[in-house]
Amino acid sequence: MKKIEAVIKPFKLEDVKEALVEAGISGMTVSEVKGYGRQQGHTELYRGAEYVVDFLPKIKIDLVVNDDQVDEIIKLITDNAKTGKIGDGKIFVTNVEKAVRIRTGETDSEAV
Amino acid sequence: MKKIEAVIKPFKLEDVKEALVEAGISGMTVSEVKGYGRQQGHTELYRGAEYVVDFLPKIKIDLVVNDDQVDEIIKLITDNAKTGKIGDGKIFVTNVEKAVRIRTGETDSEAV
Amino acid sequence: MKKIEAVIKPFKLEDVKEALVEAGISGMTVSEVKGYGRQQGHTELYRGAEYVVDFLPKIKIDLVVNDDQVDEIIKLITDNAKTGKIGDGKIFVTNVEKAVRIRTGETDSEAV
Amino acid sequence: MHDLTYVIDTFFALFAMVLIIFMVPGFAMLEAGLVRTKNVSAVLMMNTMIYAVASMGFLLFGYTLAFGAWGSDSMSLYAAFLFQMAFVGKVVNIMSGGISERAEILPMALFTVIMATVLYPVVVNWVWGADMLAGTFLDLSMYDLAGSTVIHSTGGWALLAAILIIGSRKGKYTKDGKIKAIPASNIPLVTLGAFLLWIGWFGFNGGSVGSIASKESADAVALTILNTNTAGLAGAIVAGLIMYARYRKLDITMILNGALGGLVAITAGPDLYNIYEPILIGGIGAVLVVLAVPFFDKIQIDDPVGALSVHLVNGIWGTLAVGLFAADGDSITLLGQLKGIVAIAIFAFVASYVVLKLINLILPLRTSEENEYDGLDLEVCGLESYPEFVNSKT
Amino acid sequence: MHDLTYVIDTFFALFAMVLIIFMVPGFAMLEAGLVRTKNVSAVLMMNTMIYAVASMGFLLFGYTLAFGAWGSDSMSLYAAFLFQMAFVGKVVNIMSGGISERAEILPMALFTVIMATVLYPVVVNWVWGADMLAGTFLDLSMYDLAGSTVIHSTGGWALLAAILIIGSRKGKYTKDGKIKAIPASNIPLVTLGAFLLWIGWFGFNGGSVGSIASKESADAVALTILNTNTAGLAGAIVAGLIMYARYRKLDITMILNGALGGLVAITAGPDLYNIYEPILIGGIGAVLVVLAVPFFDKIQIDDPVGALSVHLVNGIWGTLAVGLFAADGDSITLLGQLKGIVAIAIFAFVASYVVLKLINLILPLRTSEENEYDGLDLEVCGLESYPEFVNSKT
Amino acid sequence: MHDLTYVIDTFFALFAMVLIIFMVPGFAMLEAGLVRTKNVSAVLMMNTMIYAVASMGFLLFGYTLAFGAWGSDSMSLYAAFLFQMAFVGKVVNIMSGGISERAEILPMALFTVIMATVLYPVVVNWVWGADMLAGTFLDLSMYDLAGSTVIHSTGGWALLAAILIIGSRKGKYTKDGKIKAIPASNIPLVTLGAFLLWIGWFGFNGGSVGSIASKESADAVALTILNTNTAGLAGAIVAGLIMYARYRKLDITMILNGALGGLVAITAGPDLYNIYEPILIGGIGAVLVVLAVPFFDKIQIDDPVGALSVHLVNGIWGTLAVGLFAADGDSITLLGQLKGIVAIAIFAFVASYVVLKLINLILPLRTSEENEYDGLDLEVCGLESYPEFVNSKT
Ligand SMILES: Nc1ncnc2c1ncn2[C@@H]1O[C@H](COP(=O)(O)OP(=O)(O)O)[C@@H](O)[C@H]1O
Ligand SMILES: Nc1ncnc2c1ncn2[C@@H]1O[C@H](COP(=O)(O)OP(=O)(O)O)[C@@H](O)[C@H]1O
Ligand SMILES: Nc1ncnc2c1ncn2[C@@H]1O[C@H](COP(=O)(O)OP(=O)(O)O)[C@@H](O)[C@H]1O
Repeated sequence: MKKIEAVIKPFKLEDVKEALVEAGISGMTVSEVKGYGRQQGHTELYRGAEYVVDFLPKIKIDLVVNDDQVDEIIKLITDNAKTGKIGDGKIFVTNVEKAVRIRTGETDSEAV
Repeated sequence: MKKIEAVIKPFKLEDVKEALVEAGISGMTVSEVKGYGRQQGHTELYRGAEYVVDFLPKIKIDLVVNDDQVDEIIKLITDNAKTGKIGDGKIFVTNVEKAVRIRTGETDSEAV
Repeated sequence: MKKIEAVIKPFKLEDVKEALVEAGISGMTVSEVKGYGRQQGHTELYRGAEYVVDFLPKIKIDLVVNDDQVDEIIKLITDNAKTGKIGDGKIFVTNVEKAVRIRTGETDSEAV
Repeated sequence: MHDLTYVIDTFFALFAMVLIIFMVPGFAMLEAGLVRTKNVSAVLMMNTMIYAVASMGFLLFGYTLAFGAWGSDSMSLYAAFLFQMAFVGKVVNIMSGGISERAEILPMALFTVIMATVLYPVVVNWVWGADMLAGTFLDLSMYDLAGSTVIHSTGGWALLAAILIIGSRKGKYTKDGKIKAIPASNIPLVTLGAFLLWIGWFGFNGGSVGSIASKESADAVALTILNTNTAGLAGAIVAGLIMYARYRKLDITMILNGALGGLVAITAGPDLYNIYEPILIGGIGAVLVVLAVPFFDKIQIDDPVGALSVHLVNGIWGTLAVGLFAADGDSITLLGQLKGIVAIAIFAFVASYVVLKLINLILPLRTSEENEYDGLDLEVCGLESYPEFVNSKT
Repeated sequence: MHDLTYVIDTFFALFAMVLIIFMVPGFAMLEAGLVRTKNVSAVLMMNTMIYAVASMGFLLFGYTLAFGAWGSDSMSLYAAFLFQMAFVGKVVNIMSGGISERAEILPMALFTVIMATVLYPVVVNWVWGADMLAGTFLDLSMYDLAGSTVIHSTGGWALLAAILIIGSRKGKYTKDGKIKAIPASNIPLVTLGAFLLWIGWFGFNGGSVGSIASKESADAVALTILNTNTAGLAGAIVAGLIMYARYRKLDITMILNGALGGLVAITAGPDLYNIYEPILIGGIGAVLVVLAVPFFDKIQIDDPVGALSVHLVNGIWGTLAVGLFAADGDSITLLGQLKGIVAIAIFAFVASYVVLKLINLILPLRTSEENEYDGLDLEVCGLESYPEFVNSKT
Repeated sequence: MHDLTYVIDTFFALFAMVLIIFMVPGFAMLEAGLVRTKNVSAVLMMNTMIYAVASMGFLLFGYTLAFGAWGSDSMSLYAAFLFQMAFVGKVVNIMSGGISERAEILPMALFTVIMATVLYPVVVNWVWGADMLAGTFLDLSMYDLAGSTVIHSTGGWALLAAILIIGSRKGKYTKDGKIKAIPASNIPLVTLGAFLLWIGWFGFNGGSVGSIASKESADAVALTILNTNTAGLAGAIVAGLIMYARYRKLDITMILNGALGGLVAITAGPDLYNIYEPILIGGIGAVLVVLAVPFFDKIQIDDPVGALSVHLVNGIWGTLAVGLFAADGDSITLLGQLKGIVAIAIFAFVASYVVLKLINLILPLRTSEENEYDGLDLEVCGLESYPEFVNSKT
């Protein structure tokens, strides 16, 4: 099994989720993160002093899937999270050695 | 070394933590995440319009341990996080190639 | 490629970020986590009842880099996040099998 | 003796005015709590500037336009002015809340100026003031003590015009016509704001009696405040009962809206009713709010703070109620009330629509899609309202 | 002349009433800040409905029960009613705060109605009002200007009854009897609420003098407000000193509780003391609060907002203090005060206990364990109080 | 007749005093919103203790020092005292805000006591009170109705002394002299606080007229409140215009600071101007604030809440403005105003500096670097202000 970690723009979460659910994915875990990258942060102003906020809000999706689903999922995420503008984010894939469903004790591909 | 990632119900954190500490685990890192899964989100009501909140609050525990501890820890977490109801969460295990304690520079199993 | 996960003290984030950027790192993802470890939490007081807050605020940096950069980056983070006091945090390295830049579809080392 | 009544009425007008000024933070907190975190500072700024600009415009031009001349025999003319000035911003407040989260600030500031110095003073002149149309067939005999029509409906009609031009927030209605709830970001602020408004209303209505310095007027003021409060109580209770009956939920935002609806409804004639009638008037006000909020949503009129349901619908109802419950067949008639409602409706809606359309040509009322997504705080104020709290922009 | 004193006293009663109404958002903000985020909207809703339901019940029945008939010679009867009405909700407020985070709403709403229309009016009748028991051995001679006993202890006894029936919040006490602190979620709201209460107290106590329209009564009102404030000051300072001495911490929640304790303590006789005695009375009030909070925790009486310590304990102390500092050997005696305290204690506690037990049979007072864990906001109001802020439910 | 004016003036003084007390939560909310979340409770505690300690000190010693003796013919002496007492805390408030996020609490509490019982009473004695220096060349003829100099500059000079001793917050200025903005944590609180202050100002200035119980004084009070409000309006508008011209942003924090600057500026003579002059005076006040905030930052005087810009700079400007716009060549002259400004400046700054330096020897004013990083809430109060919200300490 593989873990797909996708860092995306927050307002794309809804689209990506819908697409994943339609594709039959039954679970995912999402967290709010801040991203630093080529996309420049915006300048804020506080009582006449300007300052740069260089960490931008992003959403990270963690998704564990069977090996054969990886490419399809990557395509799905890419298609639905893309705006074509800098800062669209990244997808990283790592290997998962074991998975357990806490409720039942099922393991591996039965667990996800 | 292995990294154990467990996604659990928030109100089980205290129990899981206690069990891990009793078992001699000296450290862990916890984050607040939102989970999408078989467990259905609840319906909220806002001024007469109902809507579904489908991401539920979960807690993710990251725990790096030596290879031989993995099974014991998985059991511990499973036992203490289980309610038997849908939404109890998952445990994923990945391989960690290197670990460093920042304070001392110690590496690998000495670092955790 | 490797993923470097560093858990550090929050007030060191700025220094670490600056050092990474100077070293040519073009991106990273940061999240707010809570850490349990050797560093003892503080005692809080609420209307005459004392209680221990044992999860301390930490920052987790996720950084995907090419294999040959790993050691340099670890050193950079270690140097800049170290205070020498308990609780400075950990660095973990895992293997990344694939990376994709969502905007362009570029993969692997071109993607980070 | 005359001196002391002058003193007491001046003091009382100042007291009432101070209560009304609590409505400035009242509206600000209510709206800041109802919008999403990314638009909170923009809303606060708008509320602050409305108070500043509208009051200043009223000082420089509006008051003279409305009342012909400065002056008052029965109390200090400064106190008389201050009391009237405290009303002005409210009209624009009612409107600005309903278009928040997507309206550009500059054109709205321009409209504020025009509203405070021309449109609203004309309405006041017509109904309460110098009455330029006296003797013509447009002369109005409507009884409207503290402005169910003059303030609340006028603001409501302007808001309706604005929403029609400006459209709904992105994401509020899906392509297939479903309504997506966009929840309030901070309920304690909403509650605080609603109660500051409620308290301000005692000054609003009580002060509108115009004098407290005789036995009769003291009774009239006390009755007015009692009835005002009762209508608010009834509004809260009825809204709660309906929500519970329909959803088994006691939705606090709807309960507060019900209370405010009751307060708007009583405003036209709190001095005319006995102490039980306000229960009916405020209760019906709450029914109307609870029906109107989903109704406006259904026809895709997107009003984030519920201002149309509270102020426009109940402004109309409250003015009608005077005709139903307190008609004396002579100066107060149902027809006279109706005529007033319609006349002001046409004037307020048409004038606002035209002015806003014209402004829209030079300065677009609607902000860019990007600004709307990022939130107006960054664009308009250059800052975040709660920078240290992690939040999820939606 | 008589007309003007009528006018002035009406105006003054309205002024005092408005100040007391600030206590509605005051209690609401205090309690919303003290509970966990997941129960904030439920608490706000409860505070709003208490004000609405209790006041409405007092208008329809309670006032007549308490005072026999509507009417007042010295001021507008509407103003006299409004001032009394402003008190009612407070009694229930005191109680509702202490059982928050675990009480079901409907049975509490029912109890509110009974409290506002029967229990509290009986107490008022007994001590301040028509005095149905005059001439019997139960006739009370207690001096209690603004309600240390009538309001604060009555609410406190009802709360004690409720906590005994309803139990403590899950997780508050561990199996081995240790206390787990459940911290307040929003300290600025707590502070805002406490100061709104403080300001409301000026109207509460000052207005209870009943008239300002003569030199003597003007002095009495001003002295009352001065002494009220001084007791609050002393309470804050003494609570701060004790916390610092014991923990080296100036815990703001305890300092504010100390101030409120001082304010409750002075309420029985602020017009009777010289300008220095309130320092002692308020200071002792704070000592009692600081001792009582951990004491109630120790005996596992779980009171999230500290209402027992503030209102019950100091209601008793304040009433006693009148007997200690202001006994005149004639109408005011220590024994008379004691008799009043005990009589009201028995009536308020027993009546509340019985009524709550009966309600509990039909509608269980305690919410389900699941609702308690998820927070009452979702169950009761159907929404979250701060939906955009990530938070950790505990 | 005399009795009734006594009654009315007592009532009015109590009304004004209550409005001023709203400034206690006003300052508390403003400052709690402006500092970072980790220092919020410490700031709230400081504001609460300042009110308690300063008022208590004034009751026990300060009032006698300032006015020679208790007593008043024209109103209840208790009301006269309360009105003066309401001012005291403000002086220290002004100062405490500017050194927040890094000052230790105990030495500041000590300074509060000295300020309230000695330094401020001396200034009051000098300018408004018993005037111990009458007849000497230090006798001041400055006109300062409600304290542009006596309150605002005095507090401002003390703050400047404190900042010079205590230094700036860690991280505010980088080694290479760049300014790092440290944003406000909660903008709705800032706005709420600013409006509570604004409303309090009506009592502050209006009450300072001293009487309302004659036709002339009723007019004077109403004019004073009108002009006070107008200066605030002008301040908000001008600050908004400048920010928009320079940055295309309508920064709400600066707009509110502009309004407060206008309010400080008008405070020396709101009863002396016609109804248009306050536009100029308040507007210039806002210009000064907008220039002063970056100026103090440039010279690395770190003032997290902008108190120097609002209170010190405009306290001076407001006092001068009386000399410019309302000099009568006789009792009010530009030179007399200048002399007053300089005399109080020297006294307030030097005395504060010396006292703070002495305190610093025993109890260091600056907290430890670790406490500053962790936030004062934990160290001082032992709790977190928003424990359930995840936040990023910076
Ligand atoms: N090397 C990296 N490791 C981890 N996360 C990264 C890395 N590079 C970029 N990111 C994440 O991806 C986001 C987008 O990257 P950015 O360079 O701004 O644009 P793009 O995705 O278009 O290349 C960043 O905000 C950050 O969260
Ligand atoms: N494939 C997955 N990848 C990552 N996280 C998952 C995945 N499936 C489920 N989760 C996480 O586990 C949580 C529980 O899953 P759910 O399907 O609701 O119940 P159960 O754990 O009983 O199967 C989800 O809320 C989500 O956070
Ligand atoms: N085994 C572990 N797995 C995951 N995270 C850990 C582990 N041990 C420690 N941590 C993280 O590292 C942080 C610092 O650890 P701690 O033991 O307090 O001090 P030190 O880093 O000096 O050894 C912890 O707060 C926790 O977030």
